[in-house]
Amino acid sequence: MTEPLKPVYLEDKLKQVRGDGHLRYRSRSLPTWCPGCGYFSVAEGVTVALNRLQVPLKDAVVVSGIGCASRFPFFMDTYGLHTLHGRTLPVATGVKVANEALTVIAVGGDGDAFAIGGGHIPHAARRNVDITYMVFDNGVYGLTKGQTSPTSVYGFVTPSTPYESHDQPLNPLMMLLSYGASWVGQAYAGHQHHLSDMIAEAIAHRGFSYLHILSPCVTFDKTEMTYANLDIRVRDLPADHDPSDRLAAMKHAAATGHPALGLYFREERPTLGDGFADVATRAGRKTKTGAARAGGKKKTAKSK
Amino acid sequence: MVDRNGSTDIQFAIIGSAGDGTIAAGDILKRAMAGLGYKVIAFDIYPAEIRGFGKCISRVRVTTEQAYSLKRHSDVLVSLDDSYAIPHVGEVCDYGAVIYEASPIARLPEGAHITAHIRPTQLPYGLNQREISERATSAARSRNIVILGYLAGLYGIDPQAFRDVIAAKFERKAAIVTTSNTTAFDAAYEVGRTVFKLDQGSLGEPAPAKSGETATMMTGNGAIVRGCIDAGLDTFFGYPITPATTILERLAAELPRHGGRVLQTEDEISAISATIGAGYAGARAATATSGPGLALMAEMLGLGVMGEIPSVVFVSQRGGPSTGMPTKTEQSDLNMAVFGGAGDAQRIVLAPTNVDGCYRTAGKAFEMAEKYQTPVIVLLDLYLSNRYETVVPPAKNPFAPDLNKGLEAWRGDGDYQRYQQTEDHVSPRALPGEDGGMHTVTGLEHSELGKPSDLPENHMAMSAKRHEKLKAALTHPDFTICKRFGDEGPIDVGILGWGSTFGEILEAMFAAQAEGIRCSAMKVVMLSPLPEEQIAAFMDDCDAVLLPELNYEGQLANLISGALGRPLTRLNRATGAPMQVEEILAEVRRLARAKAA
Amino acid sequence: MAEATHNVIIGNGSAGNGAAITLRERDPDSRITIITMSSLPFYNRYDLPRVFRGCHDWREILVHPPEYYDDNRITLRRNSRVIDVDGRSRTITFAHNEVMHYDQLLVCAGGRGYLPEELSDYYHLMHGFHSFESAMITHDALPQGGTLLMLGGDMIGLDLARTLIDVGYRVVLLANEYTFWPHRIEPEERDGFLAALERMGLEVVDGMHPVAIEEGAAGKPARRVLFDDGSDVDGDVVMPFYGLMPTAEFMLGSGVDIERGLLVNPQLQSTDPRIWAAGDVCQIWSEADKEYRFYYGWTNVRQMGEVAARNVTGASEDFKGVGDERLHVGKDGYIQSPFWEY
Amino acid sequence: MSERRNRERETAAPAAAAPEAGGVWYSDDPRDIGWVKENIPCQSACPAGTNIPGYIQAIMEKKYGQAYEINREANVLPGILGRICSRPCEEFCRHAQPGNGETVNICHLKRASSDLKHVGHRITESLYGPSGKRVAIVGAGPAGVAAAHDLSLLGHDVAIFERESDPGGMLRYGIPAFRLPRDILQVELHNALRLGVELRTGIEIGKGKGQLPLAKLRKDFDAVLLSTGSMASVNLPLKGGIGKDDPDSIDSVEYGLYFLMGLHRGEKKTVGKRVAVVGAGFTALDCARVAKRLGGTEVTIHIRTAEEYIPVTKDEIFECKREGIRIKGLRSPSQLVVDDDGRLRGIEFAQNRLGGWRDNGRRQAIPIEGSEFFEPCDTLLIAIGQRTVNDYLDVKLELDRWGSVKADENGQTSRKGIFAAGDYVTGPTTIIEAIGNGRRVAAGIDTWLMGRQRRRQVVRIEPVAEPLRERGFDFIERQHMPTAPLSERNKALTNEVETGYDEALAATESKRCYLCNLKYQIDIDNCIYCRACIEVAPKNCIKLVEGVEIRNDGTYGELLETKQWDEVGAIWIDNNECIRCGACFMVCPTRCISITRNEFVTQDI
Repeated sequence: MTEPLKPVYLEDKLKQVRGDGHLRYRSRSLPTWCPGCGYFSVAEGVTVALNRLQVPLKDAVVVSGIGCASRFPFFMDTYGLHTLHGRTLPVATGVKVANEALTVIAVGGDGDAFAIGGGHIPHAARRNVDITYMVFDNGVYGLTKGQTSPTSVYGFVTPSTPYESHDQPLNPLMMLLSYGASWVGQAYAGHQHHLSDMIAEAIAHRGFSYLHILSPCVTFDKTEMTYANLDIRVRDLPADHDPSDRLAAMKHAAATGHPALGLYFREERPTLGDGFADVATRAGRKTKTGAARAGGKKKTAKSK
Repeated sequence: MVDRNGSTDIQFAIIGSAGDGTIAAGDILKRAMAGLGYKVIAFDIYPAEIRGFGKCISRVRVTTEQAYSLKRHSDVLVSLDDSYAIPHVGEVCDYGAVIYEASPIARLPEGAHITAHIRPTQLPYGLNQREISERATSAARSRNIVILGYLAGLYGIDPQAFRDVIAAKFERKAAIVTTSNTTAFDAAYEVGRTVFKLDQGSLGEPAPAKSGETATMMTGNGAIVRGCIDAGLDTFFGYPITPATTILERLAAELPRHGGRVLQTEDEISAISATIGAGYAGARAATATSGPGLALMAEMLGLGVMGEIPSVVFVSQRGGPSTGMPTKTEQSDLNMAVFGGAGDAQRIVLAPTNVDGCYRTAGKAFEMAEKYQTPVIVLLDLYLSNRYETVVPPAKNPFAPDLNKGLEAWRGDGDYQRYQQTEDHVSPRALPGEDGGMHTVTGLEHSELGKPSDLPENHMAMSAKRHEKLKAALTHPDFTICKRFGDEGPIDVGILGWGSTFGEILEAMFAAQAEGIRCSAMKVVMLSPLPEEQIAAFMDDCDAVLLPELNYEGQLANLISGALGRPLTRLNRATGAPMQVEEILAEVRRLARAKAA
Repeated sequence: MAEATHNVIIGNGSAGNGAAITLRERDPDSRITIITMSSLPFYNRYDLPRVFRGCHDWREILVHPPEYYDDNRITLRRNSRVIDVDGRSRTITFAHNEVMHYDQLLVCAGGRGYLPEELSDYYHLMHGFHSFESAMITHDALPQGGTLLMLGGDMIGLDLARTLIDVGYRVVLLANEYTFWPHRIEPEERDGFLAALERMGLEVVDGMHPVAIEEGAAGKPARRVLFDDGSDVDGDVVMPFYGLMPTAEFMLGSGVDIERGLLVNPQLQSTDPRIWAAGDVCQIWSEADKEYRFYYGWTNVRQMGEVAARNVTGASEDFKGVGDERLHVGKDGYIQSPFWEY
Repeated sequence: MSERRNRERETAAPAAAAPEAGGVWYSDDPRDIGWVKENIPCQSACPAGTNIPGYIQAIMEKKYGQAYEINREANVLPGILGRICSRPCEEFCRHAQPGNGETVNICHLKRASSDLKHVGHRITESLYGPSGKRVAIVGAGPAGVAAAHDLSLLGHDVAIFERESDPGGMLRYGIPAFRLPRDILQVELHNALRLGVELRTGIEIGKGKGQLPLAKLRKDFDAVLLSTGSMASVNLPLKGGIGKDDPDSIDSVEYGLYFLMGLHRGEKKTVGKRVAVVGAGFTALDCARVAKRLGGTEVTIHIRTAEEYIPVTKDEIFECKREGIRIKGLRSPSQLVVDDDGRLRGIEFAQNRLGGWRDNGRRQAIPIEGSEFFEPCDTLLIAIGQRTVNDYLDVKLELDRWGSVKADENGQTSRKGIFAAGDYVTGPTTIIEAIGNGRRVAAGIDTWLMGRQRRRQVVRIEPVAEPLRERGFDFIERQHMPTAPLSERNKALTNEVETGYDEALAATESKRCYLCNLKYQIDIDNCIYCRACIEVAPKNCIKLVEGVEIRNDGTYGELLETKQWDEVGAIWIDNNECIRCGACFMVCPTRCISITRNEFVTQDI
């Protein structure tokens, strides 16, 4: 590294880091991911984001499925729910339906999300349940030791595809954009600060927000989604990209060779919660539909 | 390490933190020893985390004659991480060796170094694992190879055997990996060779191989794969789940070479569905999973029973219920295997007791599935799936290639009846593509024609058909559905057992006999349908019957007492660890004393 | 409840074990730890010559069975080298990076063979006799009936020589001022003693000054010792016996006084009231001789361990050298040394 | 990404530091200065502050000339110090810490830089313009020469007045040629004085006739520096009426210092067969080794305390013993035993016991009543210490209670314009201390002459692209200095004992240096706390940190570690444990570990 490097002083840094209060979102116990895992970066991002939004610990719920990524709740000091393989979103939906006041964050890996759990995503998206879904995409199965995953590159050699995989990888961003997710973004574990910003935005968004996080697996992928690789490949979404333009977003999402980081798409529309509210009002008497709609647009109280 | 009769019986225990390469070291060790002609039985224990944290243990028992289980006491303990190894120092026998890192990096409080715990009766060997590795490779990563070199030097084991395995193991990695590891190995070998030996003993010679036989080493899962291939498996659908994953991986690598097809599906539901579909189309089809996966498959298995479609499901049990203990062993899916699913859905359930048995059972499972047109569940458990034994593959393929009672067996007049009632209750089965055999398979209760029918007498008859046809399996050719070992005639204590636990049961039986107790043991391989006559006969001979199994409820005990209504003593352990020979023996002694009194 | 006092003993020889068992008798509740660099339990160094009588299993020369330590609740730390002792914080640091606290410390680390610096370049060409390990290595290097070139001698070496001659080896003794160490002999006695040695079967070369050691030429014995006058002598193994010097380096940072050994008062207490010493490692102030002096031999050493232990546990007892330390020639015409009586 | 990272760096920039092209920074922040002091223990231990990692790296790169210059900058006489320095640096070498092996052979590498540099190597010194000031220096010993070098470099006209016929002081008249060959001495002194220093030998300062009074000197020059060392022996009062103050009153008893000075002035010296040396310093050892070479067969050094406590290097003691010299401890001579015709028969010693520690860090020894014993010997050499003499002074200067001239840290005495340096002020120390002190005083004189401080010390911080070492280097054994065979040594007093490193040895030894001036640092802004670095660290050098102790002087103390995730404010490299192997740098996924070279440089103000 030959760029000019001014002296950095530890106690200044410690003041900054320990001062801002994001450490309180961490669990006491150290994460058990492999040293070097990108998930550490996500963990850092989530704590920073929740802190920035001043979400009280008691009001945050992190829901996960099965897989390395799904160990995440154990490393947070918020409410956590570690469920079954692929069943993250239904459980998270239930939590949200039961208590609109909660900030619900669903997390999982690419296998949990797009293989066994793939069937649940479109429905969570079209209902626009007001939760944030983060997929830590490392393109490989970690917990079962390195088999191919739905986002693995074509021709990936793994113990379960010793003669190369012959399946095309999914394009999660395209899927979510077409599923009708109301907020779709992408970040990269190697860019810690940008990642934190995106997570904060995703959580703040009202509706189903989907954040796709490129996160290298240092143990089982030495060739494809490595830091070295992604550092070169990733780019920022062009400054002139209009996040309300779904087709433009899809165009960018299609260019997988150089994954673009940033906010792809955002729209404000009634959430599942609004729907319940609407049904409630319709079912009840003496209320005008119009009022209901207006009420529906009103932001449901979030204790943020 | 060299026991009374001069033959080798030495057990190594390598203990470290996940990421230390503990399991890999054990793997190289056992392969090298097997390569030298020793009999090996080995079992690894590892945590769910990939690396960084959690205890890993690799135990390798090396013997001249094949042993049936691991010993409680190890002769050599190697610590790659004292914090995990210290609780196991007591596991080392008198004058057994403890090998450890002599210069740890971090400052340790009193008692945190293993030397604080080594008993005066044990032999301490300090080794600069890290330094030797770093000297040889400029990195500490090869510590696990270093301890192997040291062991080879210390016990005078031919280093070439290790070098070969190391080379083979890292074949697919960059050449530098092999060379640097070999350098580390050789450096440590020299240290081990020249270190002052606290015990003069060395390993006894391995037993000479019988002519024409080449023993190889396999895990239970490895033997399943071999069995599948020899039985002509056509298609395999799987979804990764510990501890069954390696079946998928091995088949993915090997089956294509034998014309078969392997696909990793998006989940277990899809895996069993595809298996049933392929079975319907006439393929020998199988999937492999563990308890949670079997639970997901229950409904589709019901269709298999109802549609009388051959399929084989290998189930490697782990600690349950729910996600339970994915990396711990248990025998608690017996109920689900036998009863799981909607309705009266009997299917064949088999449980091999050792690695060699895994091979035979796998092959026979396809014969039975085909012959009796039913799903067959083969119950393994983590301990059997992952443990290594040296086995001698049969000279000629022992499995029948085709037992399908096909369309040609159709003698009736009129339309072809897929579910025709016959002598042996097995109907001629037409496969798609066969002229004149067109029919429909449905999950609805159906008539002999296969048309939906909920007439009372039909459901009764069809239920009878689906159960009765399976009885023939009890006499399936060239297959041991149960077997008695030990003393003949009247017995003080008889031990019933199933699955991996039977290894410990045998060792316990031998020990009991040595103590003068008239003891005999019976393994039950076919758990559904249950060989009731043989079990009853065995119990007749015994004054007391003990049934040790690795679950809390005593699932086989329930099955047997339910079927035979006879008293037996249960020994239920649900610890996640294999049964201890000593536990069984203690129970046998107790029963023997009780009888004497 | 308060922690039991932790008495730590560095050294697993006769001094250390004498101390340990005495401590156990006098203080049943204390924690006792013995630390040793060796990987073996306590064996009798005076039995080491037996290695040349075919005793090749260390279990045969153990003073106590290994269970002894458990039976007496003594923790034995083998393969454990102490690299530092801090008298202020009362902690011991091991080479393996562990830190141990002590309440009372007994240093019984003994001594190692001294090698004059002139010959230090040739260390790698000599064989040792300080431990079972080195005795075995020497044994393996010495062909049956082969020749041992013994530099100096000293009572340990001469004891070995007796055995070697007895079992048919040849011993050439290159005598010098260390030959009868640690006995202090008068110049006029010397020739008489050397004669006695010859009577015992040693070949004595006196007044020669070795300057170098070489590997023997091909076909010749493995070693050759050259003298300042240009002459030389061949042998299979060269062993230096120049007496002992204390093993005390690890105490340098401890703050206690050290000259060659740990300087202790007649109660065997060092200048740190919680650090005591016994055996070949300590130099004891002798009011009689008005000097700090060493006391050698099994009886002395064992005695020291016990005295130190008693004083650690409250007694205030002076150590007095035991027995007659004079060397003499017995009726058989052979040398008799109290150091050989154990 | 690197753009994003830069942005954060800007915000992290401290006020103290100032930029320069090429990414080099200069800082006078106490934390940076503290870091260098703490993390380069060898340099801090060197009284002259030699940039040791700097010159060793140069040797590693086979740039011997450069290594030599880096040395000269600090200690002026590398070729000499590379042989006879007391090496205070080596015991602080990080490589000597527990578990790290043996200390780097710093001194012998210094010698290598001098031995191996090209013949006709070009000396590089940035000269200051003439100041028009004139400085007189009294005494051409190490302190005087070092001061002369600096002052002439700073543009002043310097004249050295030396009593002896040749410059060098103790270097020439104290130290035997078998430790310091005279041709080397000549060249090194010449290099130091070549910048137009006027050397006037054979001139004694004093009030006596034929002597040059100090007052006059002060008049003729703008400043005078007294560096006449401690050239007199400490007397050994012995019982028995003999040699109360002058043991020379009987033959074969002499003070070691005068014995050596006489020898080096060219006088003929002889010793008997049995030589006793009393004393425990380098002089005592030199006396013994000379005696051995002059035909002494039984040479014994008698010391008051014990080997462990005497102020000479272990190597020196070892070489002594190899030459057959014995050292006997815990004894003080109480009287000479002389036969009737006045010939020395031997010495009576009293047995000592060790006393407490003296404030100079040395042990006390207390003779025990009635413990006297006799040791026969033919020659006795007494080298129990040296003292300064200032009876020659014709100018009134304040003295301290030891009778040495009082001087402040700049060497300023009670009389304006008269300065003092070296052993003359501090009492007998070591060559390297004298040089260090001489240079400090020279700076003081310059400030006084110019009316302001012209130079200051700052930390130069330079980015380094990648680790310069690999872990394998750490396992290289210490390369011992080859020595002449014992048989050769006694043949002539001038046969150098230590024969020096060849290129191969120097290369191997230089690799062992950890290069402690490299600072490995984690950029917390980009750290994701993944601990990949900790996993590969060969020592306990990377820590989960919740805080750091800050000392009163603003420097850092202990790191406060934690294993509690929600307390971990930073993952930080403890440079005191770090052995600069670079493993962490290679493995960091976000490449947030940086390496910088941090070293002291002097800047003009």
